[in-house]
Amino acid sequence: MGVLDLLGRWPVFRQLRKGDTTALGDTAMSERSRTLEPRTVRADRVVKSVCPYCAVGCGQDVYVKDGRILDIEGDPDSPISRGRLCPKGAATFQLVTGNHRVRDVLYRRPGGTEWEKLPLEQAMDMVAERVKRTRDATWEDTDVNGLDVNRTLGIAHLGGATLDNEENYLIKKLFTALGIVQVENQARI
Amino acid sequence: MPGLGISFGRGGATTFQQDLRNADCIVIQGSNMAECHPVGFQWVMEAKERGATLIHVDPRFTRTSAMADLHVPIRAGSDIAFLGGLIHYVLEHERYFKDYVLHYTNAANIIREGFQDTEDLDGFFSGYQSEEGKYDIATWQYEGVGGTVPAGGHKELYAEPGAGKGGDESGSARFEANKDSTLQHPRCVFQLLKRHFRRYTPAIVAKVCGVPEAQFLKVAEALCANSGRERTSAFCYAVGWTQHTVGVQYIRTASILQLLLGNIGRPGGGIMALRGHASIQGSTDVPTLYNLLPGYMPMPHAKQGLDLDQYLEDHEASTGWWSNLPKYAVSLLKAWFGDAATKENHFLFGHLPRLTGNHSHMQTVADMADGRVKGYFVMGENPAVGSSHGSLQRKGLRELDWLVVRDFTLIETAEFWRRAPEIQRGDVKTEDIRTEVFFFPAAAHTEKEGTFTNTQRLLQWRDKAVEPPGDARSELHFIYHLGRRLKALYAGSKARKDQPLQDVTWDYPTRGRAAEPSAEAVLQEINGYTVADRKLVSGFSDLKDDGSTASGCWIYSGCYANGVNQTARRKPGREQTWVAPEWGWAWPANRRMLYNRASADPEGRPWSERKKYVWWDAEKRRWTGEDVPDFIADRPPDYRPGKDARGVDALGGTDPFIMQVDGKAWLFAPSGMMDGPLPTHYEPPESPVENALYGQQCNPARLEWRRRDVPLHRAWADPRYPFVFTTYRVTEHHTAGGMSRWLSWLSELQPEQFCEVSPELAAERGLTNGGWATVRTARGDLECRVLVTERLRPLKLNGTWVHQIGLPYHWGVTGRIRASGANDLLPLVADPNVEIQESKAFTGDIVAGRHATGERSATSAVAPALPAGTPEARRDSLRVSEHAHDTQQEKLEQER
Amino acid sequence: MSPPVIGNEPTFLDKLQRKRDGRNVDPALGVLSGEGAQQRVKDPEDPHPERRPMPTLPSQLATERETAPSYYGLPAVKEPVWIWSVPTYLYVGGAAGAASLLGFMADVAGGPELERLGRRGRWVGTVGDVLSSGLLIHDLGRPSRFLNMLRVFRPTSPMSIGSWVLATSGGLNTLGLLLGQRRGWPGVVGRCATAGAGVLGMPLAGYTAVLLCNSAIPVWQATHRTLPLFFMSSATAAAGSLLSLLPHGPAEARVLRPYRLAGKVAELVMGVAVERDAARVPEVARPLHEGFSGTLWKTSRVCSAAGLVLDVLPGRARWKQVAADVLTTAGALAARFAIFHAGKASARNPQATFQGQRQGLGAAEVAGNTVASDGKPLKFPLPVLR
Amino acid sequence: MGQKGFFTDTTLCIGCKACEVACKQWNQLPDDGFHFTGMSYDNTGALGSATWRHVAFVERPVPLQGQTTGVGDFSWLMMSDVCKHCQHAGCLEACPTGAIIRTEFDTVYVQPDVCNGCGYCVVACPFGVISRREDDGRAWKCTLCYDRLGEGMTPACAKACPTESIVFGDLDELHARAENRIRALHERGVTDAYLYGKDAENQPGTGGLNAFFLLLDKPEVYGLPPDPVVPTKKAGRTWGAVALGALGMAAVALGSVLLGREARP
Repeated sequence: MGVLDLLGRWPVFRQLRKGDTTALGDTAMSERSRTLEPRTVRADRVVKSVCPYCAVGCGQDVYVKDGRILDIEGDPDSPISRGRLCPKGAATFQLVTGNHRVRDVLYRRPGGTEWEKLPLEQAMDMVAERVKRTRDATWEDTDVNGLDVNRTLGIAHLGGATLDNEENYLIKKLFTALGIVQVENQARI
Repeated sequence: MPGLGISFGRGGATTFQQDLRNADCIVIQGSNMAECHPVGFQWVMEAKERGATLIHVDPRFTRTSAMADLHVPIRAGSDIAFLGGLIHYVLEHERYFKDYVLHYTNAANIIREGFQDTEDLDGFFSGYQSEEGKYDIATWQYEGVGGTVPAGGHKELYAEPGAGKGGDESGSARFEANKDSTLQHPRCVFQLLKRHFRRYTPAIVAKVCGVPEAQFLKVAEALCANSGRERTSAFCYAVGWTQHTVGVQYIRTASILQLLLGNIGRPGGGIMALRGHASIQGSTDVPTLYNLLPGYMPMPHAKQGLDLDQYLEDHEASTGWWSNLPKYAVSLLKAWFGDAATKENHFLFGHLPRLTGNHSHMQTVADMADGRVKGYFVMGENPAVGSSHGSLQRKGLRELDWLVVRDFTLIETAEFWRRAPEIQRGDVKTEDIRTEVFFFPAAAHTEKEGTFTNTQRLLQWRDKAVEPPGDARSELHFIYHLGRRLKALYAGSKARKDQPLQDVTWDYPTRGRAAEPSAEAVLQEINGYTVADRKLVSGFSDLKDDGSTASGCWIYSGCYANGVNQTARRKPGREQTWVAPEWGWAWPANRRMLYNRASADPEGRPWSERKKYVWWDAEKRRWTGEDVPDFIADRPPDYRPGKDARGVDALGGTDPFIMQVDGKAWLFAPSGMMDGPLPTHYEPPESPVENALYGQQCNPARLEWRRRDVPLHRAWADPRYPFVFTTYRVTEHHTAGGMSRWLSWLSELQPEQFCEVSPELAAERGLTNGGWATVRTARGDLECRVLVTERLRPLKLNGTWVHQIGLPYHWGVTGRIRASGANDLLPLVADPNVEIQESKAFTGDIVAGRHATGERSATSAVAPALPAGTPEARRDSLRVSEHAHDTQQEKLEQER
Repeated sequence: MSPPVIGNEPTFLDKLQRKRDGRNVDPALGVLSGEGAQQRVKDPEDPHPERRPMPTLPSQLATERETAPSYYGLPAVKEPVWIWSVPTYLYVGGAAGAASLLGFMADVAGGPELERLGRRGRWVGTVGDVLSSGLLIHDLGRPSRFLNMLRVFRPTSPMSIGSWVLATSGGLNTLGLLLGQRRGWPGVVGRCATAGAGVLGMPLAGYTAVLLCNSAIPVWQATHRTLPLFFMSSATAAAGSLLSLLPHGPAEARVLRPYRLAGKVAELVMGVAVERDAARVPEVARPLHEGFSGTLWKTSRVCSAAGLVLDVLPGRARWKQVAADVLTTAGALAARFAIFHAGKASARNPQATFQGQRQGLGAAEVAGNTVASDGKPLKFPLPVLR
Repeated sequence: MGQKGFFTDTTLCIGCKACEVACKQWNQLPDDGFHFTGMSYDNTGALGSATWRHVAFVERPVPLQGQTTGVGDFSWLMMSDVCKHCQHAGCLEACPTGAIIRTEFDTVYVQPDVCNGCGYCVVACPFGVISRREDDGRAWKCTLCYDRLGEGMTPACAKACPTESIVFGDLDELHARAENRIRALHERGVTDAYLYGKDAENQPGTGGLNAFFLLLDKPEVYGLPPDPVVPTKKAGRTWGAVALGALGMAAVALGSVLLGREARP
């Protein structure tokens, strides 16, 4: 590492050496620029996904590095979207990595004015307990005309249409088994 | 999608997006495709570049209109008149595709003598029961066919008693007996159609829709010129058609038109239903809908002595594909109740809860507001912003004992108890709200695996990329572990009511520290398997009605054929044909275009070389072509069923619509529709004008919740609410905003709630561009920014000028960018077939300046009094016995 | 009396999002390493607080379509981001350059009597150069990287040339000051340095004008032939006045008076020339007449004129001389600020860009093209398209 | 490597802003604040340090050729604007630090590790593209995804564009494509269509743009200059004036000194 090396890194010196009178091109290039590469080349894996917004069903490539997302962009293989995305699809990275995402289960007690944090397991137990209590209290074996109905109208469900088919299937299956009939979805809205 | 279901047999888009490129003319109506489905719109642009004519019919000049060759501004809520006008034009000028209509539709069928049309009854069909606001459909049936002709689409499967095979004993011949192939019989469908739309002339279109005759004729001509043997036209629609009190009939009208033009089941043709959410099609296929079981089987209704046999008897069709219902129903019960379900115990059919009417979310919210619902699960949904009459939604939430919200972040529905307009105004105090609220953070689509079903019925598997943060979990995790807990809680119970829960199969393998259930295992159950060896079946044709097979959703059967996750197939599009059959998996049986048998003529030859798609290979004696034939693969075109042929055997070689009992597409719907066998123009419940066609103003079968907290304006010409409003989305946001208003990259693009008004209205009301305005209805008010633009123009209707105001509905009171929600302005009214809200046409007022004093909210809606001497405006004509609705209302008031 | 705005009090979520950097990515979930990820966002508040909704109907601007089309009246070029230190530098650098030159001339041709003037010129030059560098570094977005100014030599960039000139001039002046009085070879070196600095004083006084003119700012670009002359004459006047303000003897006064007066006269003349140059297109000249920059420009003209008049008025009172020189200095300083702010105003006005180019001030001035990039004649207003 | 560029065909632009977001996403740029502008659907306003693609929305009271609409004489033009990567780039030639360079793809790239925020490029750009972010201190603009090009990837905006309004590629191929497109449009009766900045003949002031456009109305309507010129084209004359001024200055200085000596009493 001599003075010459140091000088060699000085673009003016490079200019003199190369006879570059304008310094508009690569003589003025920094080491960083010379070795620049897209962050996707550092990805551990590329996961095939589908855009969660509208129903066009655009393919997405999710680039993952060390369990974190590097980039999400259109999947050129998709015969539907051919790698293209709309602004929402293009913003998916922010949707899934944004700091708007809540990490804790929150609980608001009756009449409460603030959220409280709850451990997940406890919250699940509490919900199960409430389902049971409400179901038992509002169960109808028969309706007003004496016809068998086997149900509760005390509990209802409304699901978004960004849920997976598998999720919808289990929701319908469990709630039907519980006698909950008011199972509804964005599809009706 | 009963509009499509009733007409063609399946409730899904008849075609796929890539096929739009083959169209010679594309009509986009009830959709703003370029804005709401920009990436799908590439196929429209490609068609345009290939020379197709692009027509956009819409109240506003949108980004779709900007690309169109022809943009036709129309009054929101008048599309049936417009489409009816096109039908009239096609019939009047004999532009229909005669061979297609004759062979593939029920045009030749003769309808019972007692049938009376809206032309006869001034807006009603025969059979209207004024007390219930419903139709008795007996007179709508085919002549000479006993009982009801069941529709292939879904809802109707239960709606009419006796619609199943119980109603009729004879085979397929019954449909052939009473036909007039000359189409001349005065009661044949074709003639009825002609008569029904007789008055839908260009002049009427101009009067009702505000579309000048010349423009209308341009559309009609373009459409006719681009339909036939050599050419095809496609329609694209979205919620601009469905969110009306006559929404299903909008789609029916388009279906009739497309059938007359011979555009269904052919490349470049069809009706493309554009869904707004990643898996909205999936949410109806594997329904989280109250009235359906997976695969469009009906939920059982409470009925004396209802058991599995009776259920099957009621719903099984004697002919057509639905004759397979027992196989699918039994397989479902086996999938759900496993070994406990045996032939002896009727496969535990009795475990299913029963319906006793409307249990849709519309009814639920009303019940909730009345304190009848105690617990509510909201998963990935934001009713406080996205559903109509937001203040009533929040009132409902306040009356709950407990609420579970699962989402990425604290959306309005989770924060209703402290961040709602009525709380800000001080009408309601947070401390007084007793609802217990659980918020569970949800995993994103990158943090879980599973399938979405897109708008073209295509299932696409997503792999999991990363772990969800913190306590965020998938819905699959939540529901599985909730079920596990409940099973444990009820484990010792001997009560009959707890039996179903004890019997339901709930053993999915889990993975990882979070014990995430395997979505693949669930998908395998949906696909179906043989009970004995748990071998995955290869499709629904493997399913049996003896309990030897199980399948969670028969139409998805085949998605895991050969033990391979077909939905995860990712063969690049460029390495396949343009149909790309090896990308994902489409229901049914990986067919990309439905009813594609109709792309060939009755003899099985392509209608033309240019529009070749699926045809009969006489040598191999099989149907073949670009796609999986949507037909019995080896049934020759000349096959004619025997007189007593039953089930699928009853489908002839020229019956492309295999789900239908008669194998034909329905121009006229003898059953399945709650509001008429033919579409009829009715005004929205709130309209600027009187119905120009009939004495009956509104859909007589519409669903309306007559409550004090759901005030409606006058039926027409309400002087307090003179303007027509329509709500919609913009490209930069997603529905109720839960997935866009928190993202800065999207929020900066459309940062504030705005309305769009014409320069004329701006001048009239003193609105300035970029300034503030307050929009009012009797349900609430909303402040927003004003965009003054020529993209909206007043329309001349029957001599009067009508102003339309556009209102995107993405904003709410939480998020990075905030406003009160536009859906707070909507009334609670709905289509009778599908209970979808009316949000595309209602009336209201607009004034310059910021928010009013806030005197109105759900709890105390006070509309200004009507000026004295305002003439009466009735939604229902005097033909309806007067007291029917009023007593109902009184009863409701008393209950309150 | 503002109506209640819904949802303004901070919530749990707002607190969560307080650390807003415009990307809002949770580092545990996503990696921020894109090209723009290093763009620092210190202020979570809005970067454009001045942005207000446009009150006109979007297409109403179309009534101006035929005469003065624009995109919602938005600027076509970016406004200079420079701050006060740049126009100040324009003055300081100019004065320093002219002073160096005068000092050098005094050294060369002045004889022993003017030795003090020579030294003073060097001093003013040196201080001016140092001050100039400070002012320029102060304006940099990344002051710590000021050395990058000498990273390359780019003859296409007046700022690159200027940086080298300023650096060399500063160095030479300093060397001259340090060594100028020595004997032997250091003295020779010092005197050579002085000579060099003196010669560089000329480009130093003038290149700043090139720097401004070599831009897309309409009023600067339009005056590209006259502004350097104006700056250089103004520098002469400024240096003369400044040196006159410092205590000096009669010998120096005899030099300074003609020097000063020549500068003052030339400055006034060139000021008129600049105005005339800009006035070829009224929209371009507008900021020299209107608004803050117009007022500054007028003030500078008045000051300069008054400085000259007072200077040539008979009488030898010291106060009169001081007043004249102060006025000239103020005029020169105001002129720099006027030109600077005129540039800002000019950048904000899209019509300055558009009409300037349509009326021949664009590429046509050098390329001789007669049609615009849309293939239509340059001459404006255009016949309606179609 | 070859010359790379963008051809932005505004007749295909649906104004979806996918390019804006795809750019922000790939480059991970901050938002620009949440402001309603009232300028049609354009709430971005202009290109800036954190907005490297900007979609302009022009509502104009003139019908579009080939389009019939019921809203009267009206059309809505959309255009995705971007750094032009000029053949003679004002910013590049003005940059004193060598932070801005011309790359092997013939694009113009700002090296963020070199830029010291002198702000000269900001005034040197005839299109008002490059700008300095005050709280960052450096100048920023479209890089034409210099990082992606090295790996043969398409720039984010062009990849996302749903309707191929933005096409990325080799300049000569883009030129051919653009010429064909113009011909097709003219045949279809859209005679207003023209290419903006395709080459030096079209735009002598810049020597042509690597990111050029197909437009339907005057450039001014989109906020583009009609006859832009890279400032250095006029620098010769300006330096000439400096030389003249230097002569004058020297003469005045020398003259005064001599005069002062002469006038010695």
